Amino acid sequence: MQKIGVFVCWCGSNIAATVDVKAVAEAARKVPGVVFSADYQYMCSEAGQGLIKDAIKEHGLTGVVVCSCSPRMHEATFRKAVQAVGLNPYMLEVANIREQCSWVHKDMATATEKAIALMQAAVAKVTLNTPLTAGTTPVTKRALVIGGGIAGMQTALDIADAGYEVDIVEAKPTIGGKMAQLDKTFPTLDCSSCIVTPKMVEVGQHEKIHIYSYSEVTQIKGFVGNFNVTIKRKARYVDEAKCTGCGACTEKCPSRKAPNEFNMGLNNRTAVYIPFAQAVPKVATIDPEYCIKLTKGKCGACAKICEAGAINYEAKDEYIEVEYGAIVAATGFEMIDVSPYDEYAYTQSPDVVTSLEYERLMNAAGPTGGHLLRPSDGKEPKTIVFIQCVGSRESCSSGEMRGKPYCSKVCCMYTAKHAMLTKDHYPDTDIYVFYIDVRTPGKNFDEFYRRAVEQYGVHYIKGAVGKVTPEGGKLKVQASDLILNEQLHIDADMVVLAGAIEPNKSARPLATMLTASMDTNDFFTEAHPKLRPVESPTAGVFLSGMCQGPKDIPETVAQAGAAASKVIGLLAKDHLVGNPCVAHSDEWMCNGCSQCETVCPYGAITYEEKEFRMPDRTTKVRRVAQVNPAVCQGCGACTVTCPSGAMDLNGFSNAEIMAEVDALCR
Amino acid sequence: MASTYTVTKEQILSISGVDPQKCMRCGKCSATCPSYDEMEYHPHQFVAMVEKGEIEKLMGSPSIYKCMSCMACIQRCPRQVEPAKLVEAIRLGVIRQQERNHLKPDDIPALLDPELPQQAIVSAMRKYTK
Amino acid sequence: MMYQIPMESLDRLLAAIAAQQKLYLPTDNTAGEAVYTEWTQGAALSKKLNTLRSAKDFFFPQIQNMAKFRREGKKIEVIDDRAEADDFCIFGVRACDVRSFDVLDNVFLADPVDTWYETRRKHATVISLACTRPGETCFCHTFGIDAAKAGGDIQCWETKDTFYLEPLTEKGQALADALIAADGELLTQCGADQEALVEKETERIHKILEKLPLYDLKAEDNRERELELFRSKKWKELSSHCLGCGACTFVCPTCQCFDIEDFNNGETVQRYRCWDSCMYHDFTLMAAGTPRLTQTERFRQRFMHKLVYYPKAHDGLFSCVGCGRCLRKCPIHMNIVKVMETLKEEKE
Amino acid sequence: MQNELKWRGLELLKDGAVDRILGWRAGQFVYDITPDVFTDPEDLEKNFIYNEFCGANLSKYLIAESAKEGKVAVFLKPCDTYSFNQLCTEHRIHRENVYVIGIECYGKVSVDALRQRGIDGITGIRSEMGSLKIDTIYGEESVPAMEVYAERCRNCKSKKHVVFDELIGADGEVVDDCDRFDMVEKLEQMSAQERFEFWRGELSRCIRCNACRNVCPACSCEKCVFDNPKSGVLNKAAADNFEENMFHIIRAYHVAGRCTDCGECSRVCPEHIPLHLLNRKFIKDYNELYGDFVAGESVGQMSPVADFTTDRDAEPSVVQKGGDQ
Amino acid sequence: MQMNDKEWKPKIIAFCCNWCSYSGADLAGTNRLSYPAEVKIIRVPCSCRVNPMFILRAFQQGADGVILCGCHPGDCHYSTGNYHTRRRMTLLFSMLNYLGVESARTRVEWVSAAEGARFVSVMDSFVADITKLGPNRRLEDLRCKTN
Repeated sequence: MQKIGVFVCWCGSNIAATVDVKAVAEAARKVPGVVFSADYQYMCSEAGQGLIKDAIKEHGLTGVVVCSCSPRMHEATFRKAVQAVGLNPYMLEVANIREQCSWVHKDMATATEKAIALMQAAVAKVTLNTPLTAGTTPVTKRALVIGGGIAGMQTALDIADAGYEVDIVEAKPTIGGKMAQLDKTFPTLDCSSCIVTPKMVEVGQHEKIHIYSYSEVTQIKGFVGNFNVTIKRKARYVDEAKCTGCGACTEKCPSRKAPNEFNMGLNNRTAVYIPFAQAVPKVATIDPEYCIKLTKGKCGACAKICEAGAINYEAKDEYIEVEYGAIVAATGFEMIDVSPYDEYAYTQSPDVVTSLEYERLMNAAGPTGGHLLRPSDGKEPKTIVFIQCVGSRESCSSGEMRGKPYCSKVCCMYTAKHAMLTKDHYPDTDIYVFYIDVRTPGKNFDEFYRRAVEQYGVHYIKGAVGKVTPEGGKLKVQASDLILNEQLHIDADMVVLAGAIEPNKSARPLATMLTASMDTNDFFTEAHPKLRPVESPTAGVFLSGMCQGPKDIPETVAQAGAAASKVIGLLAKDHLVGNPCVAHSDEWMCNGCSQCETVCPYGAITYEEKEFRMPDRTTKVRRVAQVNPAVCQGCGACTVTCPSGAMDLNGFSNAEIMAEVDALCR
Repeated sequence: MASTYTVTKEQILSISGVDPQKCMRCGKCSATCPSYDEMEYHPHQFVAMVEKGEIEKLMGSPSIYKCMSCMACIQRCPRQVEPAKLVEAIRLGVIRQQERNHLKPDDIPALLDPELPQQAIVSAMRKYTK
Repeated sequence: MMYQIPMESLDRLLAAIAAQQKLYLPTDNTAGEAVYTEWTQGAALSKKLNTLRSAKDFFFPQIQNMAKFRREGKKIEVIDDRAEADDFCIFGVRACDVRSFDVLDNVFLADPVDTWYETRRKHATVISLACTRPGETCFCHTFGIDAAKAGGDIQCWETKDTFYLEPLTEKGQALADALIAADGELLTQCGADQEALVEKETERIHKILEKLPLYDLKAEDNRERELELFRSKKWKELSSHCLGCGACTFVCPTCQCFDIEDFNNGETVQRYRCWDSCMYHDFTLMAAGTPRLTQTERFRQRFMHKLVYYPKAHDGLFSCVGCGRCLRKCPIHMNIVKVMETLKEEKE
Repeated sequence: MQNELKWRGLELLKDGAVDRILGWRAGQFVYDITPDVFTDPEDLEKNFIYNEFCGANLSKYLIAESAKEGKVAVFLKPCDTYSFNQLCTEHRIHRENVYVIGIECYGKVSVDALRQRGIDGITGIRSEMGSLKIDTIYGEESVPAMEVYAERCRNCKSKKHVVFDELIGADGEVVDDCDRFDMVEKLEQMSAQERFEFWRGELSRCIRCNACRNVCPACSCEKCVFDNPKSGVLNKAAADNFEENMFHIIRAYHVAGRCTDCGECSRVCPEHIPLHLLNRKFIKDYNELYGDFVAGESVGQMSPVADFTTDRDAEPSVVQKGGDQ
Repeated sequence: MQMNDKEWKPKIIAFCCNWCSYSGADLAGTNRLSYPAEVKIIRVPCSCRVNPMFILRAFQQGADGVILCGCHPGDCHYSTGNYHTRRRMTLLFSMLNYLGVESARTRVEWVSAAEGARFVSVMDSFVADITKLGPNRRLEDLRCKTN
């Protein structure tokens, strides 16, 4: 039998002026289970808390109800107070008789009556409360960053600088990501390589960072503080430890037909290759699809030339398991496939290129050595048409959609950059940019765009291109100028398509492994759009860079740092103290239907086959739900979806809430 | 009756099933239109003008007969606004204003040609009855 | 003494009884089943074989309020809220249900007397009615019940044009007298000719009974075989697909188990008893658990009780009356007849 | 049909392909058929029955049967296969232990429908050209079969087997033009007062025998909330109108999105309460609000009741749009 | 004992999610915005914690109206809870309506922590609706009430 004490606060006159606090305390004494009640001017004061503590000791109270201000105000205060004298903090309930009673009602009789009802509901609830203890789980002090682009590198560096071990898993043979492929960056026009390659080196050399390049995450188990991750190390056929990155093998390799990914397939590379000169790790990789030895069994040229003996044709995919405390998704983006846009003739003419291809054509390390030459005939283009919003901002009403409904955010700015850089090198080039809107919210962004128009004389035309027709070595561009209200026909030498960006294809399966939620566009969802923008709703999973939504480099770096600080905050703890108000499943009642698993936003529920000793002395294997209290956040979605009521929520149990309902309906 | 029959924006929207508010003013319809130079009002203007309710102006313009219904604008519109359907709806509006074109169901049997495909009859009914 | 009344005057008879006391009779409900309802002008006696739920509801209703407790502060007041019953009359009870009252009486009227039951029973006059069209599920004959002579306080027959009444008890005779006193022209005393006609009707019914598929079913006295049957392996097979619902027990005229529950609205507690079913997994649940862990054991309990335990305690009287309701209502058609047949096989 | 099923069952048992056959056992009458498991070929030969009264949905028994050792073969009618899939989705059936034999079905007869026509004393039934000849001890009766089919068969939603390992008879199609929602619509069009009275009329007959719940393949809880003293809604009998409503509302809610509309609840109700009308209301609602969904159509489906969309879901206020008070 | 109409005041149970609506109600108090005292609030972590059984229980025990308040869709503290609420309650309310319970007796409203004034207007209008409807007769448990 519970012994409950009720403490009614006056809150000065805040409560006492409208609620007859004496009457509430008096009424409390009549409630079964209540053995003590008192009223006091300020319950939250030292003296008020003392009153509560003394009563607990004196009357051996097992539960306490404080009738005062909102529990959002002082619940924690009173919990601490009762805990100080040995009562479980969850054996306390607050009846909100200020915000939801004295402050909103004017008539004393009415307010007092309601206060008594609220007190009775709180007593009804606390009578059913059970002591709760928050569980603790140890934290593995190691972080995993998935993706080695600028987002992943920055996150890893920031975490590592704080003194924690970080692993980067990168699918490509080198880290660096898309930024390494860029020529210059807007709006400062500084060289992209010049800022990203030192970062790559820093990452490569950091003693706390380990890079798993040419690797993928294949399985994630566990939960915040205790993830168990399986990493697949794809067979590289070159021993990373032995390879010196001298590049001799790449010179000798007779297979030279593999498309060079780094140059967007604009030229070819050898089957054994180092993606680019500043690659980190600077280690060769054999492309098994093109290697003659691996496909036909003969050759072995690279093995012969390699002085380090690093070549190993027998290599197999390896799987390693590593424990982590936190995981950061930094899977980045890709440009959409623009070939469905037949009207832009991307598949019909090599001179129609994507922006990223154009980036490589401008780059000194690119296929043309930095000379802007048309891919078809190697001549300098005189007229270039840039088309904006290819696949961005498309309507999503129909089922079949070529593009994306969102604005890709960076295209306006990089197109201005392309136009300016082109004009810089080849001032007599005619450049047309067809735009729907030019979006330049950012520091020095609009100034940058205006420079392209005013200083460089780039023709910005409000309107879209209707079609591009390759004809007689030219690209006939038909477009509308919405300002002059005329249709334009331009004979262009090159057309550059600013394709929409989309999340990397690996993000969706990763999200499934992480039980992290995604939006319909496959961008990771943040835990709160305003207040928790770098956290995933899944505890211990953080978001960095484009995988969360389109953003430019400075924003990416900022988010990377923010994600890192969240990770550091987590890893700095030795133990995670959970919220004890979590769901729990009564295994004897659970029928294993998995409905709860499907509604849990945190992936806190798993199913286990467990052996049960039945009352008739037989054993039975049953599939039952298990809640991981470290992951559960206590929303209660599962409790309602459970038909048998096997799933219940600590602190807000079915019985407790129903007792409140009963008390309030009296 | 004919003289008082006015075509409203709502009618055009309901005939065409088009929501001009979906338009983001990119002009790709006009960029793609093969009849552009022949037209007084261009496809993107159809969208904007219908939205503003300037139906009379469009109905009086020869532009509506310049549209060849090639549907390129429908095909290429990134937001599925379907300007050609608006042009067709305006044309229908004009037809419906001309009462003599109004076909009564009773008149049809006499006009029926056994060779006439069923589909043509149905589409004629659609077009010439209000 | 036997009375008669033309069939077309049946309504008059019913009205006359209803003028004396509350009258309940089987009428057809919207779902096409016969149920006992209170007589109102124009109520038509059901033509169905029998009512969906048995007549035990009158004495042992599904819900019976027992007492109330009211709390004032920390004091509790106990309120005995039983209402004294008025006299009432149940009309058209079949022979099987009439027998079921004997079965229930043995339980509820034995010491300690169940006063709720006793009160209702005391105030009731049972007017039975011979079966005119027994169904294939009927096997009252098995338990020595005569569907043609239904018993009760007044037993009746209905033929094509005449309705016959024969008071059997003082209570029945009193009602008949009261009816006659109120309306001297209502009932006519039967002469020997008419009594012969009743006898003919009885024989007609007997002929039909002989044609029933379960006519030859024998109820064996298994009191000596209690332990043997208890240990029979057949129970597992028989019960293996029992759903554990309570349909059979709730339509059964002799099932008498109940549970006591409280409804608490915070200030007042209503204590009531309600039917329980031995088919339910929480049947006779105690603090230490249930003595019958599996459906097989619960299933066995039901039939052992009807066929062995009850006869053992009550001088060989079976607590099944062969009304056949469970044969019709079991969702999987497992029933006492199949159990009896199987146990018989066991012996052979 | 019966011989075909029996023959195939015998073959499977004798081959050792399966250890048990879940089917129907004949009773004393033509209609009192009990679902049962056969292990002995001789027993199967003698006592297996398949006729127009084999309405019982055998899927639910597989929860227990498939958990046992060995393989069990089961005969499933098209509508039963939906329940089977749904139970697989809920991990209640060990699929690997079950051999599903899909059987063709034209509809099952309801004995109650015969009785409601005043037919009693039934001793035999023959099916002849779409009509039933019923022998009774009072003479022969004849009724068109269609008229005495169970409600769920008159409004059959699918003759397609959504799962089977082998088929006996032909596979049919989903019935697109079935009228199973007509009555729901009719009720929706009534005033709230009329609906209230309709449901009071129906639910007040409830005797809380739990037959509907215990036969329901979706009600597969280890312990029902209404049997659980800890749930706060423990309820052995409907002691008040409210409790009748409560039980049926909550039961329908708990099976919403999982109910395959197999119709067992209405079939077994001793009081003939049209319980399927509650389940169908949920089905109709979520079909209209969230897109067509057929529970049990395939394994692993997401129930629309557990699912959601962030942008297209109707607000609960749509319910008020009727404006009826 | 039936109270006559003049004496009768509706009983309203409001389930409020801890993060938005309960704070919204607090804000109403902080701003001293008054609403009818018949509204009694029960704090739940998230609107998705509200089991249909709680709602029916409230009606059983004599509530005349039940309202659920949660974060606006998209703002749920637990990211998806109120989306579940939205579907569940739509279906439940539709079922109650189907059984003939007046649809105005149940309501879901989204009230954010900043919407103290909205909380008040929602409660005002709900109480007005219920007052107009009168006592709940179709979903109450009459036991213990008749004497």
